[in-house]
Amino acid sequence: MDLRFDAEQERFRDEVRSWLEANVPRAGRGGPLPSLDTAEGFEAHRAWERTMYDARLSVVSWPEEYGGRGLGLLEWLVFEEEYYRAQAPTRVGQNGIFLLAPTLFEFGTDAQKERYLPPMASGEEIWCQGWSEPDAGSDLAGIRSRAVRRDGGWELSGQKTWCSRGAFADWLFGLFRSDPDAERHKGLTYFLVPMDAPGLTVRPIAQLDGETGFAEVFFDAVFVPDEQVLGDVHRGWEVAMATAGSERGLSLRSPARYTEAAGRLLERHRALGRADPSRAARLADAVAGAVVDAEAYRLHTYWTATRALAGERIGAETSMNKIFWSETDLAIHETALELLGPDALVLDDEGRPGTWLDGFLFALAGPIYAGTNEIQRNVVAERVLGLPRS
Amino acid sequence: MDLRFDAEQERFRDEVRSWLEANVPRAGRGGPLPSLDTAEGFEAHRAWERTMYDARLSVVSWPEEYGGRGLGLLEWLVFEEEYYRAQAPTRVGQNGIFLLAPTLFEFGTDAQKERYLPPMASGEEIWCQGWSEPDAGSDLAGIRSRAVRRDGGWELSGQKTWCSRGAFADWLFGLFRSDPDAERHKGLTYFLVPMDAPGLTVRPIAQLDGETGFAEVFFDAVFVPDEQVLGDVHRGWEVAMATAGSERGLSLRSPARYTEAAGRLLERHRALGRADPSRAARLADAVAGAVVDAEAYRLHTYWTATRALAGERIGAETSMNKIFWSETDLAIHETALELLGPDALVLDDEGRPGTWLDGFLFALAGPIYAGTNEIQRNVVAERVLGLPRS
Amino acid sequence: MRFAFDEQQLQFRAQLRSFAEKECPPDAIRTAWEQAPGWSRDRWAHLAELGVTAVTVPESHGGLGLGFVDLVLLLEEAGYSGLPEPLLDVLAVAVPLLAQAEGTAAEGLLRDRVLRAVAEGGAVVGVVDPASPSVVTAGAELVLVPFGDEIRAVDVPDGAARHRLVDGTWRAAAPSAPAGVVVAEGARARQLLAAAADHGALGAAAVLVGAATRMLVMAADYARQRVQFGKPIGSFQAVKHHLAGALVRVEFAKPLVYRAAWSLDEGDPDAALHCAMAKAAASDAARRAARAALQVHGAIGYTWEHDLHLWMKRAWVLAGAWGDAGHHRATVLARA
Amino acid sequence: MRFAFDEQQLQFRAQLRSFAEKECPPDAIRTAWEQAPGWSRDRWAHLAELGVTAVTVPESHGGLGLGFVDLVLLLEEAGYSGLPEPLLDVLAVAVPLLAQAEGTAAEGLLRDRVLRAVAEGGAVVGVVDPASPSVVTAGAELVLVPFGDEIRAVDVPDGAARHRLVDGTWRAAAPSAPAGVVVAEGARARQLLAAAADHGALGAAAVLVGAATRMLVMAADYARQRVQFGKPIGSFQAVKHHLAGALVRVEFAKPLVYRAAWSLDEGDPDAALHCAMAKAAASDAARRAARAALQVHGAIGYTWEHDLHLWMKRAWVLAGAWGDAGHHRATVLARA
Repeated sequence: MDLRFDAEQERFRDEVRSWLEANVPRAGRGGPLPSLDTAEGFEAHRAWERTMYDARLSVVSWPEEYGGRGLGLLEWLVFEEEYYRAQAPTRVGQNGIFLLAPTLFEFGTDAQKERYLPPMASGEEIWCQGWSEPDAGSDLAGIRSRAVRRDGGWELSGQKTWCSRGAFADWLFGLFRSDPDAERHKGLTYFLVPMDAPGLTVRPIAQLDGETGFAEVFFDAVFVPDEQVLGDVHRGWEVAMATAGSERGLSLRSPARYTEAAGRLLERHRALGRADPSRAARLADAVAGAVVDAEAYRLHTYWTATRALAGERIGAETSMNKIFWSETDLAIHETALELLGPDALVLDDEGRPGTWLDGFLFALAGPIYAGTNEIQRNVVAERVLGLPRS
Repeated sequence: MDLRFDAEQERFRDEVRSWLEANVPRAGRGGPLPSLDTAEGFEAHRAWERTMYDARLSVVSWPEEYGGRGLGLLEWLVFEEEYYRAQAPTRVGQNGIFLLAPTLFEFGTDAQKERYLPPMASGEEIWCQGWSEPDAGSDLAGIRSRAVRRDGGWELSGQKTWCSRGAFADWLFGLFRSDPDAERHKGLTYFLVPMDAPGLTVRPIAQLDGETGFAEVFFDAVFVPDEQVLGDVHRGWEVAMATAGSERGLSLRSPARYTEAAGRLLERHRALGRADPSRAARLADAVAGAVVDAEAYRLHTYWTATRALAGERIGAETSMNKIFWSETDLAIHETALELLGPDALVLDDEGRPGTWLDGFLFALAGPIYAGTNEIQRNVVAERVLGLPRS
Repeated sequence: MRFAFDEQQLQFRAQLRSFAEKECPPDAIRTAWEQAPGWSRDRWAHLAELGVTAVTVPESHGGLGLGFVDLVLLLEEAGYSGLPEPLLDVLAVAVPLLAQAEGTAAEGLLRDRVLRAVAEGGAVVGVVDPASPSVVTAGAELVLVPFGDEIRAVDVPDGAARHRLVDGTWRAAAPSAPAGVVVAEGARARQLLAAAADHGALGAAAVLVGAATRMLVMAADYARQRVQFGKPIGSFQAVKHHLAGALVRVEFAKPLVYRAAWSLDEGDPDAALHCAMAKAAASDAARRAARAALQVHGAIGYTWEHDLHLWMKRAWVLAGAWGDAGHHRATVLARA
Repeated sequence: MRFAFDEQQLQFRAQLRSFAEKECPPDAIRTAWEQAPGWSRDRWAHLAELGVTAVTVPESHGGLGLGFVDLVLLLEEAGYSGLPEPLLDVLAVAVPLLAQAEGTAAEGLLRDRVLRAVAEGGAVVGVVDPASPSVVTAGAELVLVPFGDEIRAVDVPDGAARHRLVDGTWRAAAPSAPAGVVVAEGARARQLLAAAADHGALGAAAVLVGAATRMLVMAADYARQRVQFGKPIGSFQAVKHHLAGALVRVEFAKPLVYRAAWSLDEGDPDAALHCAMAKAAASDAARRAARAALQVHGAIGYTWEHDLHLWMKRAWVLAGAWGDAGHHRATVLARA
């Protein structure tokens, strides 16, 4: 057991830290960036991805040929720690980089990798996901959108929803039912679809905060050539799921988000301790609990990363991760709002929430998206504890 | 709305209070009584029931002819408040008085009422329940113990378990499957069985605290005459369930237990506040929460009692009650043990737990017996919120 | 001992429900959010016609002279219906404060004029929630504000800065150098402010249990209708238990609210303790109901288009208004 | 960065598991409960043969000279297996304290003699948990007790009063006027006692996560096998979610325990903070696991005959030993 990073990792950390200090958009040098969920903000975030790409920092764990540095999982964790520490902008490219790219690496043809990875790394092409449908949420296998065989490709029809970043994205990846006679997890195919394809329309959906963070996407006979099928036809479910347990596809939710937030909460609590000690005393237990949980998540991530690096397959533990980070995120932000009191619920002059309220609204979605926590608890009970399926 | 008791109720309260002050067994006058779950303690508690009966205080809400005072639900609540306030002994007769008696009043023949109620009121005959079986716990309708028709009565075979007070009780009431072809809730009959009947054997079961609070009861061709069938043959389920929603059968779990415990917790917390203020500060929120919940339960009981007195049928609300009192009881005792620290987990020289540990052990069973809280939440969801059955 | 509302009280609530169903559907709430003051003067006038604005105004000033028991049932209904009008600030806090003030002669005249105007729907008098002392009720012509050891009734200038909260309610900046009429001073002012804090907490608790009930009703409706894995999601235990668990907390908070109202009306010396208990329980119950309802709705509940957030955000704001649960639990410990 | 145990450490744990499966089935735990000291000298001797009692004893005193990383894995296993022997008191607390003491010349002789005896299984040296300062490890021949500004090694008289705890462990009354050898004094004694408190908390945390895991395994086994409503109760979401929720808390407490052990071995200046985090998380996780496991078992889990309570009660006792979760969260706030 050794919890130290090695000298090279520490040098990498120093580089990232210095670069971010010099480059993160801040007041007085083009920042903070406007909201990701506006046309202007989306482009500003895209430009930031390009800036990182030019420093070879947008996808450090990818091979060099696709714009990365060929670094490992641990270096990626170092990068993330520094990224959150610097309070750098939300990654507009994250759906592509964290959800699609691992699948491309495992199932993509060389031509697909060359075509899609570099512009994903540079922010030139931003991806959104097309998993859920109005009647296929928790029950993802209930997908009904169809793919019908045509000359040289497929014709897609149907509707996807809750497509994060869907309002402004360039491409969509998603599952469609290619074999109408197959049921549930069978007969699905994984497609890559440009958002400007004829027949495709987007309807942005406003979220709790009033911003259009996600969208519905309608497919009316959208033609997609064979080169835009990822993996085997009719095997889309396996393709989509396979990378969940691999090292690259671990999609470890970056622990830095929570340790950073818990640290800021702790600072706020210290300040409250001076201003209103009895109120601070009431919140002490919850604040400390949030700090402990954020640290537990960080350490558990190293624990899991070590296993992944040793070649172990990470399976249902990703469900445990999901439950833990979403509960931790919510606890941190609920405690913060309680600590800050009613003033933290006031919107600014443009009707936008402050940092903590914004973080709370975001955290509220955690137990819902990427598989509700109810689904995740089923998975943990069945695959880790061996309880029978219902 | 009027939350005052009337003058007569207050007079009754004064009488009960004075009588308890003068009669509750205390150190120096025969108390505290030995454990209910020993032969000696059982008899001591039986004698206490008799003492109360002689003062016409054992069953105040029953008609005078059966040993009561013909008082109402509110007077019963007054009695209970005083009973817990006086820290009087646990009622050894409670299974009969609270679970069987309401059913006897509704379904019993005059002869049955005359036969069974007075000795129940006086403690001469103590009852235990025979609902659960090894394979019929949460799924109570899975009862398999059989009743076979014989000349002038029935022959009972099978096994009952978790019979509270079963080790020393005189009689048992329970459900047996009288129609072997009927399924689930049908074809059951409600029987009254003397524990000394030939063919009946008792195996006491030791609980968490090492005491034999409940027992298994085995029936090997136990003959029971027709006079000991309560209600219609094959309609035992309806008989057992019918009184759950009636005024008499409300079986309101006495709120005084919780307000009394919360009050003692509050005193302990005040004492801790002087001895170790920072530890007291950490526990302040939980202590106050327990006080509020106990009070909420008390008020909700008056609320429900008012409805019952107005002739409303109380249905699934009894499930809400069960969830709330069991959670409250556990919260009070968990908080108390946290407050008292490790010393509260030390047993006395006879290996018995102290007051708070004993209360905690008892409270732990709350979410399990009388229908687990999981079953109760199903009932609330289905009957109050109208959600579909699984 | 009769712990129940009477027929008249229940009828009044039923009237308010019918009114809200017609005059305040969710789209009307959305419209109200859009701009200050966050509520509709038209609807306020209609509420006055129903007698709602006159509930706590003494009969001697043209009101109905009813008490907190009557009021909390209406506030619970306002929470259930999502009415954005400032019934809590005006009826639970400002009116009782003004009615009991005994200030200067000028105040005597003002009191009668203002209370009559409130009863008739012609005026809105606002207050300051001590949990956010820099702002006052938005849209009030007159606000009652503490100043030194006085309470003053101050006109609100038209141009006062106004802020929107996450739940669509607005608040106006508190007047900085109030030049109004002195309503009370010294010990009497302190007494009235303490009472106002209790009234605000109780009023907020009443609105919260109403809003919480509404969210659970919405979630149960959705769970009956939404099908996943071939059956309504409401048939899954996880969904049942989320909602049943929250419902229990809400249903047991309600009697605490009703009892506190009764204690205030009866002048019970423990009324402040009872208000604290009510607010502590109602704040937590409503937050839990909001969480459960959102989780049951899933992504659809996270959208602006769906109605759930209108109630959920109200619950967040009111859970912290007039003292949060922790604040009131500390009061419980101090007073129990 | 390699956050994992090595092969040797895992093998040592596997050996302890095999040993416990054979030598310490649940009935043996029940037997041990019956009378003081609550554990078996025979089994202690066997543990010594396995090398377990020598783990933290320095090589210079005849031990294995391993660290807390090695130890916590064994203590976790002891918790999983329900071993009643005082490994926590002796190996996590007493041995490191004694090994680092620098007292009188008499102490130097005593130290070597005692440490060798512990390593060989011939002696048990006990300590005082500051959370219950009036009692010491039962069955120890020698206990290390704070006295004034000293730590003394005191012989325990045979007739010392002994009390049983709810979990079947026993404690002996602390010697009242200790006449033993001075092991350390002044600043050094304070330092050692502070370290001992950290070691005790960490050791308890390790036992707790092991016990918690065992309870969840027992509950899952039972839920697979127990049929109600025509199917295994483990197929009901309520049961699944109880256990999954508890498991998540337990699994995320473990890395905090392992990291704190590593920090102690490395002399990390934040080691005390890390021990506090571990104990806070492990105490809560184990209590939650106990609740979930009992609820899933239902009435059968409430009986003396069933094994669950052997672990559940251990979890209650250890959750409060060496400082409860609240105590350690206060430490986290003070040190983070």
